[in-house]
This record gives sequence, structure tokens and C-alpha cells, in this order.
Amino acid sequence: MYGIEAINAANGWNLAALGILVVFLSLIILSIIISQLHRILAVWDKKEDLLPGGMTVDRSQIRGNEKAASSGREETVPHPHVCPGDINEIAAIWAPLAEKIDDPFLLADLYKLAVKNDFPHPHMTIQRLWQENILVPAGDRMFRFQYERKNV
Amino acid sequence: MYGIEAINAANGWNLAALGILVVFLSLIILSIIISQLHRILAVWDKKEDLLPGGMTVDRSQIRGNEKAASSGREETVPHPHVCPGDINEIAAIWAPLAEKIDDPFLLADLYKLAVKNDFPHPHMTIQRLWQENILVPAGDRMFRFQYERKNV
Amino acid sequence: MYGIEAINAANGWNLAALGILVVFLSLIILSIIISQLHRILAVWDKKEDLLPGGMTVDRSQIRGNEKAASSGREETVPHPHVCPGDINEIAAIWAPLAEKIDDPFLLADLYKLAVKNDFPHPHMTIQRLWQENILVPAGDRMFRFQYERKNV
Amino acid sequence: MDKFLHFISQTGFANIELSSLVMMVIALFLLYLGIAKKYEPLLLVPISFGMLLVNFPLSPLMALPENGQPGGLLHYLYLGIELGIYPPLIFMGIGALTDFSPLISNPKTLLLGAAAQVGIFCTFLGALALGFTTMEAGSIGIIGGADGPTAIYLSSQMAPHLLGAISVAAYSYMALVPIIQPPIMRLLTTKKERVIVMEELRETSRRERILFPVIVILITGLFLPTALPLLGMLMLGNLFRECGVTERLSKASQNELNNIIVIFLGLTVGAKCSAYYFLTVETIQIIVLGLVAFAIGTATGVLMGKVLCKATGGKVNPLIGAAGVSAVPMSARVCQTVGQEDNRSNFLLMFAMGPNVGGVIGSAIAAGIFLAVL
Amino acid sequence: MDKFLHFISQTGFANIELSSLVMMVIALFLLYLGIAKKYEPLLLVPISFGMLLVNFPLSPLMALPENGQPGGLLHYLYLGIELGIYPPLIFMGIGALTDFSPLISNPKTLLLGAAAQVGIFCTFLGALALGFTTMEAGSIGIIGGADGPTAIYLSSQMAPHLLGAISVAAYSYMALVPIIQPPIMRLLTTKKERVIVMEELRETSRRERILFPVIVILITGLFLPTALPLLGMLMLGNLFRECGVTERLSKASQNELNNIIVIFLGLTVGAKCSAYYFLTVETIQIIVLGLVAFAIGTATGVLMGKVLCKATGGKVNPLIGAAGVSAVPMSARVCQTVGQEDNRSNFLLMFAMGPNVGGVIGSAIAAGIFLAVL
Amino acid sequence: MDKFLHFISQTGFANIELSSLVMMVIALFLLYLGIAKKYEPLLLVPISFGMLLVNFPLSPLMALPENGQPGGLLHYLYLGIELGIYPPLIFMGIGALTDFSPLISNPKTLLLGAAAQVGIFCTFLGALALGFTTMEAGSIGIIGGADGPTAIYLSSQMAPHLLGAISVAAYSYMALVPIIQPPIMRLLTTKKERVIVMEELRETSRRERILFPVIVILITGLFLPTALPLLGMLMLGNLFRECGVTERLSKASQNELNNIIVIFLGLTVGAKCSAYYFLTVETIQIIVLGLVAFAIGTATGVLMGKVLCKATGGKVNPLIGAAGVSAVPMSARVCQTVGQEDNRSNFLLMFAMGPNVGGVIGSAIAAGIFLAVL
Ligand code: NA
Ligand code: NA
Ligand code: NA
Repeated sequence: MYGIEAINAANGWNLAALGILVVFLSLIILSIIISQLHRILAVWDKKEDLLPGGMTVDRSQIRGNEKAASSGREETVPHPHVCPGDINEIAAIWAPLAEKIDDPFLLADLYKLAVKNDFPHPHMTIQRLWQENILVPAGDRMFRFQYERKNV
Repeated sequence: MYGIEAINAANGWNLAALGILVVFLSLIILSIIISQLHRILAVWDKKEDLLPGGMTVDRSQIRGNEKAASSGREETVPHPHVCPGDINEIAAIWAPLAEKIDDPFLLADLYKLAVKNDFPHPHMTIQRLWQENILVPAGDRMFRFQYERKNV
Repeated sequence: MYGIEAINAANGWNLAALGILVVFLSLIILSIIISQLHRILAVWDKKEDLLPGGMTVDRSQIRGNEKAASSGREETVPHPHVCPGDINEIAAIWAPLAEKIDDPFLLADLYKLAVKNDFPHPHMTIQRLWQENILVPAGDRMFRFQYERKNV
Repeated sequence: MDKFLHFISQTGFANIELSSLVMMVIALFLLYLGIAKKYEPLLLVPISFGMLLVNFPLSPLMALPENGQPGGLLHYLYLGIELGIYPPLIFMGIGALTDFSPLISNPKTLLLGAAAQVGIFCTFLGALALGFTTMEAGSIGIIGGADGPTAIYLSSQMAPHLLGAISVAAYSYMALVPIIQPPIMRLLTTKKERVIVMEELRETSRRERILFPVIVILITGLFLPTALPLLGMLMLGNLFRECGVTERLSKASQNELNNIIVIFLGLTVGAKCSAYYFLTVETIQIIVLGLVAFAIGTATGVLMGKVLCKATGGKVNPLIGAAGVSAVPMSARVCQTVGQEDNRSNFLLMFAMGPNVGGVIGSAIAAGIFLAVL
Repeated sequence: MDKFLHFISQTGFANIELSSLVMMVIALFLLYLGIAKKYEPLLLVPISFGMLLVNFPLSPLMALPENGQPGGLLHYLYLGIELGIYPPLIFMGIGALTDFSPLISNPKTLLLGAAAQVGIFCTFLGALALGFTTMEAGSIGIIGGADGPTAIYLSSQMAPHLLGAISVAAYSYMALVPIIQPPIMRLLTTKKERVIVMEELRETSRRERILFPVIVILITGLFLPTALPLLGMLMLGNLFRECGVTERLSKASQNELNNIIVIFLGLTVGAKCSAYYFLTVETIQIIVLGLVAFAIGTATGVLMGKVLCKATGGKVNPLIGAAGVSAVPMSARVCQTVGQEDNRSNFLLMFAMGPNVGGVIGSAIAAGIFLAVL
Repeated sequence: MDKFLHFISQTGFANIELSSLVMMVIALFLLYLGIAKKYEPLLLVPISFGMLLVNFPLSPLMALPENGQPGGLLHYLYLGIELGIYPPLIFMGIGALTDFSPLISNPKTLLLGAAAQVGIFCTFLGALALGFTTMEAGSIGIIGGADGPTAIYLSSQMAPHLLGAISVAAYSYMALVPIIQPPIMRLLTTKKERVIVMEELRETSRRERILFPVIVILITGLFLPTALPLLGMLMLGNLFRECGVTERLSKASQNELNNIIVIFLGLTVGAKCSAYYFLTVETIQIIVLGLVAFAIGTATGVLMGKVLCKATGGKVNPLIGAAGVSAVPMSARVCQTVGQEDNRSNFLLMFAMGPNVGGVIGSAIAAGIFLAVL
């Protein structure tokens, strides 16, 4: 069978129409949801700020508290007073420091933080971490601290 | 069975002779073809240059035409007037530029071409492309433009 | 069945005790062996030095002999007088040189050795080998010579 | 001497057939296109080399196991296609490579990705009219989706005997997009439409980009379970990319896993191009139908672009509708090029990426529909 | 119209069940924990996505092959777990990533790694008491080993129907180590013990580090052949790392092979979390027992630390016993943090790495024991 | 108590046999050679570790699946050898790593690569004389090819019970090339021949390097279809390398895919070295025959070098004939070293690379011949 006859026999028109319908339907639904997504996220963020304190917690306050708590208890990141020789040990010590700043970061910021925390030899160490590919470039002069977690 | 008897029984002499023959035969044939290859290629190139214009096209002429055409219509590679922030966008914009020069190339040549085409911030951008491993060293101070095509 | 009854039925107490026993037993044995390991290695090294010359060979002497032999026969590493263009050829020529020094090494040491062996363009070549990732950083300003052996 | 004659009788020269020779020449031609013309070389080089290898006379590469002897290398590697394993894994890599931001910040371009799939269903009708079965017709239609892995996945499941011809057609036309699309785009648009400069896209937030793959898979998965293998892995790859805590997995999806599977996929797609299945009238029909599919998809994409242009009061340049066929990122580049013919300062690339990646989702949905109803 | 109704009847919406919905919500919650809370994201993201994919109504991803149709993608990838292939290969990668020097230079910390395994066997008893079979109880107990691949390996071999719940529990608690362990550690130690500063570790020689994996495998392999798949591959990976002549293989074990298998392992562990097996009382019991296992392991580790402290005349800080549960390197970091609460200049991290990696060996031995006697 | 005795009876200590112990000692010795002596460590370390793992008493690693229990890890990984999958994939990686320019610019060195294969066939006769079957004799002869993957491929297809011994012999002698070859080379050449300085090689063009793999596979494939799996993949890898548009695939062939497969191949080759097959007179015969094969191959290569030297009026240094046995790039380095003993300024390395890579093609052809006629 060929031609229109074959199409009819295979119920082709219906199938094609159904297919086009479903593709459009699902992509239109997706398109609508995606287009509202950033508004929903904005409302969500706002709602948290507007609700009375008892029902939901103010985020900035949490952060403030956290900051206060941390500034009270661990204003500096712990580290040994002598610089270990093995790069993996160094990376393990520097990891918590790197976690304190947003990812990716400028090396200058990491340096300042290291100085503030009295880490030994910050300049030399940052250079080594770079050479060892633990500090990896993330574009735009920003860097990431990429220390292989051992556990998987 | 052991010794000569075993070899005879297994038709060993013939097999070994056949094997040596076939190895030599195929490698000799290969050797002859390979040794003529560059001559064939040379003749091929020359033939194209020698034949009358109607039968085959002169390559250098094509290139000349192409150059003329391109110099007429798109002497500069299109690009946005502001430099985008995302390195992938940048790479997408620079890719056609890099395609214009032979692979691998000197960074200086890419720079000149970028300037000629009025690309914004050529120096800074080349540095970023290098940092991001989109411009990859190809030895001999040459570089390759290696922008991950998304489609496979 | 549940509770103590189920544990009894499954012979659980015995199994758990057996398990704890075996874990401790094997790790204690391991712990003992590992703790003696460096002593055994030390004794081993010492033994070789102490035994009469006829029974075992003095290592430093071997090394001395080797050094003597090599200084007699191949005080310089062979290399072509002109520098080849292909980086793989260069790497193949430099590989024996790099093998002469302990891994990892300072670039300065490699440089000195290259000069001593009259290798052409040592400075430029080291830079190229670095760019080509044949000299790879091994931390602590040390480098490794990592030339892909072709055979596997 | 006996041994020698036996050996001679086992050489390829002694067993050569015309059909094998023709297939080998076709393979070499495709190899030439891949290398010299750079037609989708990452796929076309292994495909054509695979085609070459299996079409040698007495080639053992696709041999079935028998008498306790193992089968050929490509026979085993082909299992990854036959069992539907490679294409979803490739899609995971594509997901990890794809930035959906242009789509998220301009979600109406999803409609352009939908419109371009009309070519698939029209071609399905055309294939039915030429006498193909529904299964075959669906597999042929999906060429118009311009997504290699989708076409391979669908045809491996519904019409494996056509896999070779369909894949070759799909990748060839994807490489020919810069030649096929521009005339259609120019024909269907006015200069006034082509010079439209679109508004800058807004920035998308990280949370949006993380939620996007989850929402896509929730909606499409609930709608169309048969689309889950392809879309699920596409979205998983994209989630690896965007979620910020699985960079290792994102890299692995894009690189090591992807590269290995591209080699295996290419080789074994080529290995399905034996003379018996390939040197047929059907192959020629498939090649013609594939071209039709691309052309219709381009046209319906552009037409929907014109609709959106009207509906938005001229804010959408209809050219970007052509990118809805996917062929990422080739057809988006074509939009860019055609747009700049009339307005040198028009930079459509980023806007065209929206329908471009939308088209990938659209084709996977189309494949899911065929799997559900045929 | 008929076709249309048929299609509608095949959508997920038309086939939705409450249990699927619940599972999908759980999967999304775990995905949230992995991404937003960074709970072991490298595993939890693929696990939860796999869980999501297979719990869509009519999802084809775990379909068995039938009528000549191939099975689902995750059905095939799951073979790597079912046949016990992925976990040993992951262990090879862990071996290549792990520096055993802290253990070699302070081998008595192996005892801490042994003590922390007591939690495994206590939980085994608890699970028996709750009515689980011995096979199931062993698989549940091993959660206390705090090693994902070990738990997956043992349960895939002894109780595959519990694989999903056990893996989810294991990885969740590993992520929760910083919350579970500190109170127990503080409860069982005095301030005087917690402020102990340990003597510096001696340097290990390269020969020691090369001999270590060989000796470990010789001793444990002769003692417990069933531990060979896990321990053998762990030690092979470590040998690749230390022997100095196989850097390519070491890198491959850590990176390309590891990443690919982590993706496959995560996805298919998630794929075992179907509503039928997961939405049960057993799952809740497993989650409770898992917590018990971690708590007891931490406690016995610390108590053994106190014993060593006494035995060495106060040279061992008992806190590092808690690291014996493994969960590398999380629980070693916890020791560091808790130690510094009382003595800011105390740096326990390197000392805690000894019991930490010792715990990996200990759990693998425990798994070997279960495989041998159950 | 009962359980305890049962457990004791299941330890390796209780089941130890002398043959296992001997095999474990051999494995440890090979491991020592690989690490301390750097004998082909990339292969010898995994081979010897695999040998160690399977020879533990009661080792489950090569267990067959039974009673619904899955088989051992190495049993499954071994499928890649049994089905002939790993060696061609390794060859693809070698192709991507190999620069054939020295051969292209000096194609007559292919004859040296051919001559060195004479050792294969002489050893084949020797093995027949010692009572081996033709299949076994062919597999033993191929050791003389000095290409590990070729030897593994051929013996896995023709004499899998000898696979272990043949592979160990092949890789060991490849590592011993600097000891085996020089005396033979010095014996067969005069000082006058050894000091010959060869003419500089011409540059090859990119087109030549692209056409080379295509021509090789066309000629050899049509001649010898059984050589297609090895040579086809070798040439595919080389095409990936040279064609300039598939760098990703070339890198993947050389690195990720290659490394993973080397690990699996090494481990499972070692796993075939069980005491039952390895502690036999045959193994000793194979080791002796392997040495003979290397020696004859070196000799015939050098002799053919002398013929070429005569034929070209002294333009070819016969030493480079020794490189025809392959063992890339070891034997080429040996030529370099021996050449410089007599003429310090003679730089033969690049010239020796021609026969060196030619020998790889030659051995693959020899393997194809055995597969065709035996
Ligand atoms: Na598409
Ligand atoms: Na553990
Ligand atoms: Na060879």
C-alpha cells in the first residue's frame, strides 16, 4: 500500500495530529511554568520576609546569628603552627578556610582571610596550592578550591 | 608426537613458509604503495594546476575568489559590541575568528585578526581564553582554539 | 520471632562475638606487623652492610662501580647535534637525561645536567618541555619528567 | 600447497563482491566528508570507519558468536545500541554540556522548539505514503529532529534494520544545516522581520537553573513515561552541571564517559551499514525524506517565529525559529549569520540558543510519543 | 480518537498512584539534601535522581527485557551492582586516593578502627531482634561501617531488596556524622583527655608505603578470602598510588573509572528504591538501626581510645577513636573540631586519619566475615 | 563453637596448598620486578596483583556464577579478554599514540618489520616440535612479535589455557629487550656497518599521514580479514590522531579508555595464572621458546638490515633491523644505544622507529595469518 491509502490504513493523520498536539501541549505547559518560575521564587523569598517572626524565620537574622556565634567562638580557622610538608595535609588545613568565602573567589580574598587567621606562609602556600591544581582557575581571575574529598 | 615428526604431522613447514611469505608479501606491497604515496599526491596537485581551466578549477584561484568574496561581504567577523561575561559565549563569538586562521596558530596572529575585526578587548580576552583552556598550546609556541562543540 | 528469642535462634550472640573477635584479631596482627615493618627494613639494610663481602654485595660499592663504569663509558648522555623540531623527538632525547636525576627534581638541576652533557638549547628546550606538559610540576617547585611511553 | 590454496581462498580478494566494494567506497566518501569537509567529524569519522571495517569481504567484526567461538568486536559493542544504553548516556553528556539559560530567560522560545518538530510528523506521513511501516516511518520522521542520539535511540528500538541509513542521513543533514536552512529562512521572512533586534535576555539565577531540569523531567515524565530514558538522562546531566556540588560527575559526563561512548556509538552505527541493509531503494527514500524533514522543520519553526513576532508586537525575530530544529549549535549559528546579512549589528546567537536547546527537548518528546503509540 | 484515548491512558498522569507520588517526594527531598545541604552530594544526587526516575508511573527505566524488547537503561546498569562489580572498582579508586601513612606511622590506631566495628555487630543483633533474617541483619549492621561501597556490596550480595534503604541510610548518616558524633564523644571523655596533645608522627618511607598494601592483603586475604574483592581492590589502588611506576593507572582509578562508576552506582542504587521495597516498616527500622550503629561505633571507638590512652600513659587522645567508624575524612575532621573546642592549639586531624582509614579496612573485614559465616 | 570451627575451616590458612603458595611467591616476585626493576610496570603490576589475588586459597575472584550467586569480579572482567574486546581497544589507543612518520618517510624499513617476524614462525615450529598443538604453537610463536595485546588476543582466541604464561613471557621479555638484543646485534654486524650514519628523514605531509592508516587497512584488510580487529582498531586510532578533527576521540583512545582497559586487561591476564595452568612443564617450555623467539626475531631483523644495507649501497645501518621486533619504543632505544657505542655522534633513534612501528603491523598480520589458517 502506498500514498494516502497507506496513511489512512496506518491511521497516520490521527497519529501525526496527536503527536503535534502532545509536543505543543507539553512544551506550552513547560513554557508557562518556566516563565513563572522566577516570580514564584521571588514571592517565596518575600513571603519568608513578610510573615510574622513566629511562623518562619528571618534569613538575614539567622545569618546574623550564625555570624555572631561564629565570631564569638571561632573567629579564626584552626591550623597547626608549623606548616606541614605534604601538600594533602596543607590542603586539608586550608579547606575550611576556603569554605568560608564564596566560591569562586579572588586569590587576594583568600590571602587576606589567611592573614587574618594567622595561617603560616600564606603567600607561599597559595602559590603551592595553585601549582598543585588545588586552587583551580574558574575564569574571570576567580579561583576555586578543589580538594579531592576522599570519601565516595 | 615430538620433534620433526610432529612438525611434519602438523604440516608445520608449509604453514611457517606460508606465514613468512604472506607477512613479507603484504608488507612489501604496503612499502611500495607508501613509498609512491607522496609522488602520487604531488602529481595529483600538479595535475589540477596543469589541466585546462574548463576541466578542473585552479585552487589558488578559488582561494583568491573566496578571499575576494569574503573581503567584499564579510571582511570582519560579526560580534556583539559589548563583551559578554560568560566564557562560553565569548568562545562562541571567537570561534569563527579562530577558524579564519590556520590551525595551529601564533597568539600574535589571532590578536592581529581580532584587532582588525574590531573585537572588544582582544588582549584581555585572549588571556582569558588561554586561562580557560580554550586556547590550548600545540607546541612550538603555536596554539589551537579548542571550543567544545555542544552537539554530538 | 523477635527479641532475644530471635537472636538465640539465629545463633546471634556467637556470630557477633566471632565477628568482633576476628576483626580484632586480624587488625591486631596487622598492627603488630606494620609496627615492626620499619625495623625489619632497617635491619635488612644494615645486614647487607654488615655481612662479609663474599655473601652479599655492598650497595654503595655497586653504585660506586656503576658510577665508575658510567663515567668511563658514557659520561655524557648521547643526543643529536641539531635540535629536532618535533616535541616527541625532543622528549625521547631528553628522557635518558631526566632518568639520570632523582625523581622529582628541580629544573635547575636538569638544566645543569643538560649543560654538562652539551645538549643544545637547554634553556629553551626545558621551557618547551614544560609548556608541553612533559615536565610536570610535582609540588614544592619540583618537577617530574613525564614522557608517555608508547608501548602498553 | 593445499594450505596455500586454502589460505588464498580465505583472503578478501578472493571473496570480493561488488556490493561490498560499493559500500567501502561510500564509507571512504563519508570519511572524506568527515575529515576534509568537517561534517560532524566526531561522529562521521567513527561511523564511516565502522562502515568500512564491516564491509571488508569476510570481515569478522560483526560476526555472531557460534560454535563456542566469540563474536566480533563490533557485535559486542553494538549491544550498547541494541539495548538502548549509549544514546541516553550521550544525552547525559549533552545535558552536562548545555546551558539552558537562554531558554529559561525567554521561555516562549520553547514554542519555536515545538513548532520545528512538525517536520517530524509530516515526514512520518510521507514515509507512510512511500510504503514504510508505522515503526519505520516514525524512525525516519525523527531525522527531522536533528538530534543524532534521539534518532539512533528511536530507530534502534523500532527499526534497527534502518539504523545505519537513518543515522547517516541525520548526521549528514546536521552538517548541511548551513546550506539547507538559509534559503528557506529568507523565503519565509521579510527583510523588516529579519532586521528585528531582540531585547537583551535577563540573567537567570542559580536556583532557576537548578530547578529547570527538575521541573522539565517532572512535567514531561508524568506526561510521557516513554520519554524518560532520553529526557531523564539529559536533565540529570544538566543537574550535574548546574547544582554546583557535583562538578566531578558533570565533567565525567561531558568528557571521559561521553568520549568513550561516542567512539563505540559511532563505530557500531557504522557497523549496521552492511550492503544488505544499506544498498536499497529504502536508503535513497530515507535520504530524500530526511531532507524533507529538515526543510519542513525549518519552515514551521520560522512560521511560528512569525506568529510570535506578531503576538509580541515585533519583539521576536522570526529567524530564530529555524534554530528550533536543534542541530546544536549549528542552526543557532545559521540564524546569527542570516540575521547579520541584513543587519550587521544584529547579534541573534544567544536568542537562537533558546529554541535550539528547546528543540532537543521537543525531539525527545516526539520520540517518546512514537514509542508510546506505535 | 481511539488512539488519543489510548495515548491518554498511557500517560503517567492517568496511571499515578499514591505510593509513586510519595516516593517521588522522598526522592526530591533527598535531592534537596544533596544539593542544598551538601549531604554526600556525589552519591546522593545520582541516587535521588535515580529514585525519581524509576518511581514515575509506568517508568521504563528498570523494565525487564521481554518479548524480544530490551530492558530499561537502569536495568542494565544495575547489573554492575547485582554482579558485585561496581563496589570493588570504587574501592580501587578509594585506595588510589588514600594516604595510609598516618596508619603506618602509628599502627596502634588500627585498634581504634577495629573497635569502631563493634557497632556493626551490635546492630546485627538489634536487627535480628527486630525479626530480620541473618542475611538482612548483617547487611543492616554494616551501615555502622560508614563505608558506602562496603554497605552496597554486602547488601547487594545478601539482601538486595534492602539495598535502597541501606544505601540511603548509610550515605545520609555519613553526611550527618558532624551532628551524630560530637555529643557522644563529649559524653564519654573527660576534658583532661580531650586536651591531650599527641606526639608528632614519624615520616614513613616509600618502601613502607609500598609494602603496606601487600602485607595487608596477604594477612587479611589468607585469613578471610571473602574479604578479597573489596580489600584486594582497595590495596591494588593503593599500590598503584604508592609504587611510583603506575601513575597513569592510579589517576585512572581515582578519576575516569571512579567518576563513571559513581554515576552508574548512584543511579542504580536509587533505582532499587521502588515504592514496593521502600515504603515499608523495614525501611523505618533500618533508618533507626543505622543511627544506632553509628552511635555505638562512635562510642566503642572512643572507649578503645580511652583504653589506649591508659595503656600508653596518656599519649593517645581518646577523641580520635571516633574516627574509627571511617566516613573518610568527615569523622576525622569531627575529631579535629571537637578537640579544638577545649584546646585551640590541638591539631588532631592527622592523628585521626589513622583510625579513619583503619576503619575502612575494618569494615571490609566485617563484611568479609558476614559473607563467610552467613 | 560450631560456627567458630566452621569459620576456621573457611579461612585461607586452613585451606592452603603448596601450589597456591608457590604461585603467590611467583606473583610477588613479578610484582617486585615491575616495581623495583620497572619491567613494563603498567602491565606487570596489575598482572602480578591479579595473579596474587586469584591464587589465595578459596579466592572468590574468578568464581563462576552458580546457584543464582554471581561470579567473582575478575570472572566478569575476564569476559573482555575472552570475547576479544580489550586487545583491539588497546590497539586503538596505541594507534592514537603512534607517530608513523618515520615509517612513511622511509617505507623500506617495513621490510625490517617483516623480517623480524620470522622469529614468530621459527618458534611456531619449535613449539610444534615440543609437542604443542598447532593452535598452542601459534600462540607461543606470537610472543616473538613482542606486542603484548597481539599475544593476548591470539592466545585468548586459540589457547586460553596458556594465556597467563604467554602474556607473562611476552611482557617480561619486552622488559628484557635491552639485555637480550645487544649481544645478538653486535655478533651479526661489523663495526663498519654499525657506524653507518643514515640520511635525514624527509618531512611527511599531513595528507600522507591521514592516508597512511586508510591505505594500510585497505591493503591488509583485503588480504587478511582475520587481521581486521587488531589492525582496524590500530589504524582507527591513528586516524583519530592524524585527521585533525577528532582530537577528543584521539585523547580518549590514548587516555581514559586505554587506562581503564589496561587495568582490566592486566588484572584478568594475571587472573588466568592459576596454579593448575601455570605450574606446568609447558610454562617452562613457553618461557624458553619466548626467549628463542625474541632472539631469532632480532637476528633476522638485523640480517635483513644487512641485506638492505648492501642493496642501498651502505645507506642503511643494519642495527635498526633489531627494532623490527617492536617492543615499542624499547628496542628502538636499544638500537640507538648500541649504535652509539661505536659512533658517539650517531643518532639512530628516529630511524629505528620506522621498523619499530612496522613490527607492530607485522605481528598483527602474523596473528591474522594464524587465525586464518589454524
Ligand atoms: Na531537535
Ligand atoms: Na568503616
Ligand atoms: Na611486533
